[in-house]
Amino acid sequence: MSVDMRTYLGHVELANPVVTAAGCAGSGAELAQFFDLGRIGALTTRSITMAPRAGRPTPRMAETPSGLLNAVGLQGPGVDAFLARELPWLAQRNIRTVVSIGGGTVAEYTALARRLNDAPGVAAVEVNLSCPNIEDRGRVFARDGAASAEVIASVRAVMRYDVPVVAKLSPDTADIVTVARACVDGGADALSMINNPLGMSIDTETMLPSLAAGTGGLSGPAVRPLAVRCVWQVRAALPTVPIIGMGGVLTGRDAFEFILAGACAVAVGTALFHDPYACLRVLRELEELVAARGYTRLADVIGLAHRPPGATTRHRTDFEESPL
Amino acid sequence: MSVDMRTYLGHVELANPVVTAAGCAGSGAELAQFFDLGRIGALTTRSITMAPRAGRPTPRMAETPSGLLNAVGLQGPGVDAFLARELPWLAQRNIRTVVSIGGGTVAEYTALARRLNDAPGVAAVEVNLSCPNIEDRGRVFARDGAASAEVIASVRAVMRYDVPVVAKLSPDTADIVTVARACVDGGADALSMINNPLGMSIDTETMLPSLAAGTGGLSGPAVRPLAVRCVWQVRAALPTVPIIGMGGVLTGRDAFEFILAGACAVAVGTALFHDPYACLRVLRELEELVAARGYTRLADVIGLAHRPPGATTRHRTDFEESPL
Amino acid sequence: MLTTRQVDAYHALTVVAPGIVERFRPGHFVGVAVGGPHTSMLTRRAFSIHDVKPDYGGTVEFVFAVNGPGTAWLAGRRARDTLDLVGPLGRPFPLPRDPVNCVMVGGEYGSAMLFAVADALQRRGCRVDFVLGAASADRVFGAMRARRMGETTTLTTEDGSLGMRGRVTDVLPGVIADVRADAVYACGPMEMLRGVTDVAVEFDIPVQVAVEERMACGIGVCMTCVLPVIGDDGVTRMVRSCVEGPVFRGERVRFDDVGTIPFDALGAPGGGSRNVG
Amino acid sequence: MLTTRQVDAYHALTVVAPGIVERFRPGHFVGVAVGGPHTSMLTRRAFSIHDVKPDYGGTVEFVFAVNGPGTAWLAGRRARDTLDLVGPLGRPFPLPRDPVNCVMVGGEYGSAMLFAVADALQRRGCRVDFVLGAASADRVFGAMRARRMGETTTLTTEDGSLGMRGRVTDVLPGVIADVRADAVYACGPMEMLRGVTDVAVEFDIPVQVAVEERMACGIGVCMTCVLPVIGDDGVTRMVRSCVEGPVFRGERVRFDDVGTIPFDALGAPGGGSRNVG
Ligand SMILES: Cc1cc2nc3c(=O)[nH]c(=O)nc-3n(C[C@H](O)[C@H](O)[C@H](O)COP(=O)(O)OP(=O)(O)OC[C@H]3O[C@@H](n4cnc5c(N)ncnc54)[C@H](O)[C@@H]3O)c2cc1C
Ligand SMILES: Cc1cc2nc3c(=O)[nH]c(=O)nc-3n(C[C@H](O)[C@H](O)[C@H](O)COP(=O)(O)OP(=O)(O)OC[C@H]3O[C@@H](n4cnc5c(N)ncnc54)[C@H](O)[C@@H]3O)c2cc1C
Ligand SMILES: Cc1cc2nc3c(=O)[nH]c(=O)nc-3n(C[C@H](O)[C@H](O)[C@H](O)COP(=O)(O)O)c2cc1C
Ligand SMILES: Cc1cc2nc3c(=O)[nH]c(=O)nc-3n(C[C@H](O)[C@H](O)[C@H](O)COP(=O)(O)O)c2cc1C
Ligand code: FES
Ligand code: FES
Repeated sequence: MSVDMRTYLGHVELANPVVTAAGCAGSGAELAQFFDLGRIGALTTRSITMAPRAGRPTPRMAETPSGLLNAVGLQGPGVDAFLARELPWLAQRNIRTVVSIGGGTVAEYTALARRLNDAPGVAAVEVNLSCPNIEDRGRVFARDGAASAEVIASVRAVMRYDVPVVAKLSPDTADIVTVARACVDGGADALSMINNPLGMSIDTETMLPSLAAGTGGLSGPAVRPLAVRCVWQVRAALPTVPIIGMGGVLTGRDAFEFILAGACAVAVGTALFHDPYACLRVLRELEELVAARGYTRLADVIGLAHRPPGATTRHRTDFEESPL
Repeated sequence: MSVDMRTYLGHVELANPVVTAAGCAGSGAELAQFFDLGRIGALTTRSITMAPRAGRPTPRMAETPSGLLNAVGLQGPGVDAFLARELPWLAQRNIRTVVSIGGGTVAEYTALARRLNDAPGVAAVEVNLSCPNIEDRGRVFARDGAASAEVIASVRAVMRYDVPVVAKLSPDTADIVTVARACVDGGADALSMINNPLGMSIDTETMLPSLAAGTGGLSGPAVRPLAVRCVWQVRAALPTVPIIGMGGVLTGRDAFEFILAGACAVAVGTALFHDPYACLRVLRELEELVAARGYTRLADVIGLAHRPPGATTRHRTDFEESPL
Repeated sequence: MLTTRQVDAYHALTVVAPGIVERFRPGHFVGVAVGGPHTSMLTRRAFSIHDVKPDYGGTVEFVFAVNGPGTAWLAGRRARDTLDLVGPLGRPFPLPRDPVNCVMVGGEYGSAMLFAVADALQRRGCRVDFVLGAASADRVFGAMRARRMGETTTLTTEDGSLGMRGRVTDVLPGVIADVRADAVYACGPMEMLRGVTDVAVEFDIPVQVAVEERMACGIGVCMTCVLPVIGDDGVTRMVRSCVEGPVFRGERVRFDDVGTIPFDALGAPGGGSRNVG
Repeated sequence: MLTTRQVDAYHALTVVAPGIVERFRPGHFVGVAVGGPHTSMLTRRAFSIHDVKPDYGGTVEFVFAVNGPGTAWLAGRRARDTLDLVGPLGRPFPLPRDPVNCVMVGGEYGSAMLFAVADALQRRGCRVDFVLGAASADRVFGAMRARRMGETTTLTTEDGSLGMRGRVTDVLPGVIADVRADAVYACGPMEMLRGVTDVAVEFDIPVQVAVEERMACGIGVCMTCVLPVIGDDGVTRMVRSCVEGPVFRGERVRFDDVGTIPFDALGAPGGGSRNVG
């Protein structure tokens, strides 16, 4: 039994819910050596910045229990080189591309959105709100609803109407629902969560931080419970807003957890470092799990864990398929 | 070479820095069957509440990668039974006891502090701020500096001057330093971090949350990078405030990470579930690590990872021991 | 670890553990670390002790079904691997002083722990009869041994592949009546324990059940393994099945309310306060 | 996996991996998953390929020192265990067209990857000489094989327990002069590669170095393994050692600035913006 895996970010249809996480798929070309990127829902780029960035000094990574700390610092070629080389490469191959953008000021995000406006092949724009706000003593935008909403509103205002704007949230906040709601009120068409919570490890040999940058972002299965909780809370509060769930997805089971919590798409990040084929494997495993539970459409299981414990699950096989 | 492992919570001396984490050592009697509780720095009680509490329904636990979700819901006998039976049992055995308290209103915390005031054998009071504030739509006190400070100030005001008040913080906030500073300004003599961040997992068989309560607190090595980061940030901002570090300590190496980040004591929680002897093992391993690096006093390595990368570490063996 | 064997749907592991054997009494369980060093699986898995033997200073055998990643890892252990056990844990079965007639009721792998109990009972001169059941023949554990030990042995399977088609509770009343049972000992799924308790209550004979709740520690410190049990004073408390159980008097367990906090339990929420910790 | 062996301070694992052997060229490395299923260790460990053989369709051998939990786990593998490898990864050593004189410089386990290079060079008619060094005799890898393959082999140890007391850079100038070397190939600790590069630059001969940086992915997508390298256009970029390396022309690597972002690197922080991601 095959499952209709199509899913939607606003009006944009994805062939299936498995996408890459921002900053975890290089420029696309590296992964393309392992599998056909056209077979996943979408590729998300690293966060593109206005100027080229050299990033943070090394060591940039440290392993933690079931997790990975990274402090890459948005190394990248800058928007000009991205538009000149990386995006056309993806567009030529018809790879659905979500472009992630990062900035230090509202103006920078807005300028980036403007640059992307005429570029062909942008399926959606994901706004990485986990960047420090230079105008507010380096406080990360994502901490705070108002700061996040300001960025989103400005990006939404300049971005073409048919390109969804996705707000990417961080768990490092007092209340994810408040930030999510502010972003949606500010015009976000979809939400994506979670970006890496801030972590740290110390090398007990050198008795110094393991990362040159001191702190870094924590990813991998260690953060999955935080991520599932965020998706769950936001879905409960804003049931109609599409959510891209991510954080520690290694298998189809993990992806299913996010779908059941309310995500309509699932991003794979750190898992790619271990298994370059992870996206296709996750997709296959997810489809098998959905099918094994008697469903023929992914859409029917999104958010299913929110039903009251006693309620019976409606198996779509009980019904006539309605033509979509 | 033996190491002087003494450490201080305000004016209270602990024989060594290893304590149990609140809610992870039962009433003490359970662990006492495995080792002499007098040999650890202190035992922290579960969070004591005014009334007896039956807690949350089961399932109350779920395993996650390198982590554990729990939703016990502060099950306990209430302060009367605690003072009548559990505290005297500990006091008779001269077990240094940190009493954790939890409440739903500022008044409840204050009333608890008053009840503890005349009780013998309270080495310190730890205020569990991760409780929902009934008067503020169930928002957890620890999210917010002002709410936390109000609780701490009230507890400090009624508590005997010679009993340190420790504020226990949660990473589920926009800025741990803001909350920490508010607590210290409110009168906290020490800080303890981290309490469990809120997490969730979904059982993909039943397609429902694994825990009856839906969400639960995440503990274990998965959260250690978050915990070390919190300790690091607070130590950097408030270098003179004693910190009890905790979150995922399984070994002496893990405890050392917290000490290097700036904690003067380290609590062991989830590790006790796996190894009832964990505290003594962690203590021994920690002492060995400190000694292996040429130090003879724990005090000399607290916060050592904050030195600039190039700086040489001063080995206390280079100096004459000064009588303390 | 010493040996591994497979018994129908189950795996059995025998481990050298003299310290555990020394203190073992029937009904005890062990906490087994799974996954090896640097595993992502933090909690020990609980298994009832099936058998202890004096070989090699003392060995412990437990029987398990593969259920998830922890038991899958255990099933992959080979002879001479080492295993990290804590135990014996829990409160064992209370044994009667007098030589009475006892029916042992086991469901699925729950049967495994009953043989040590039966052995102790027989040494006290008790008559022992077995009722073992499972979903299918390969999931009935210990039928042969029961036939050797028990005066009678009745088997049930839900698919009828062995013994009577049905559940242990279908045949239990008949057995109790036939053997004039004075007491029942039961271990198996919660649903079965509830049924067995109902039957025993109907016959007005004592029933001891060994329950199974999710456990994070097994030593009484984490408070995750609770279920509502009525105390001697008539008050329902959420008690820990690891240290106050896993063996309880069946009629004291509020089976219908397992997985809830009964409104009349000590400390049940009234003010609606809710906590993370 | 096929076989395991211990060579002085090192372990060597030989794994059946026809897919890797097919595409192997000297200088390639593999990414090895450690810890087994449900491990808490997420990232693959990188190891240079020491040797490939045609047996069993193609085997790969790598040599490693126990350094932390991942390598400790690998050291515990036994014959016939299976291992999860990704590879071949990285850019291999460029080989000269002409039959020139090459000095192979290896430090610690870094020597292991040089023999495949030497083999390829010899097949092109190059003369090959070895300079191998380490802290102590048991940490010098491949001295015997070097003696068999190389025209000359010079060994150094810091404690003088084998060969000359000192470092490879102490003897390298002499060897280069003696053999009239046209090129140097080096693999070992960064500090050594820096020294070797300095020597080669002094003699004005090309030097190819294989560097080692902490890697999370090994396939070019994570950006954690970067170091400052000067491009053909004279601009310093933070380049990935996994896909743009690990082999670089020594004089292009800014060894003094490894672990920093040189102020003149492309995209070096000016505005002081700082990011988590
Ligand atoms: C007192 C006691 C005695 C037991 N005796 C046996 C026995 O003799 N043979 C046997 O096959 N099984 C027995 N069980 C059940 C056994 O503990 C579980 O099957 C096992 O823990 C599942 O682990 P897993 O990793 O395969 O599954 P997972 O579902 O992945 O386990 C995840 C977590 O949930 C816990 N858990 C899952 N299922 C159970 C369960 N049914 N009971 C308690 N904890 C659970 C695990 O301990 C672990 O912490 C017993 C349980 C208890 C409480
Ligand atoms: C291209 C390349 C080739 C290598 N070839 C060999 C070889 O042939 N033989 C050998 O013994 N070692 C080699 N190393 C080093 C080897 O990868 C590390 O010793 C190993 O990763 C340490 O893992 P661990 O779990 O024991 O240590 P840990 O320190 O616990 O490792 C933790 C994390 O840090 C990374 N890490 C730690 N040390 C290093 C290091 N020196 N280089 C890169 N990553 C590191 C690990 O991959 C892991 O992600 C090579 C490294 C690279 C980059
Ligand atoms: C090395 C690395 C680089 C990342 N870079 C970005 C980035 O540029 N922009 C962004 O929004 N998120 C970035 N992230 C966060 C991921 O997109 C993702 O939100 C997070 O890692 C959780 O998913 P995972 O556990 O599957 O990796 C990065 C994560 C990693 C590990
Ligand atoms: C089962 C369980 C119960 C807990 N109960 C409490 C509690 O009553 N009060 C409290 O302040 N913290 C409580 N905690 C949090 C711990 O004290 C500790 O802060 C946290 O678990 C991190 O440490 P660990 O990873 O070593 O467990 C509890 C944690 C667990 C796992
Ligand atoms: S399992 Fe921890 S108290 Fe029972
Ligand atoms: S290791 Fe990931 S880019 Fe090089």
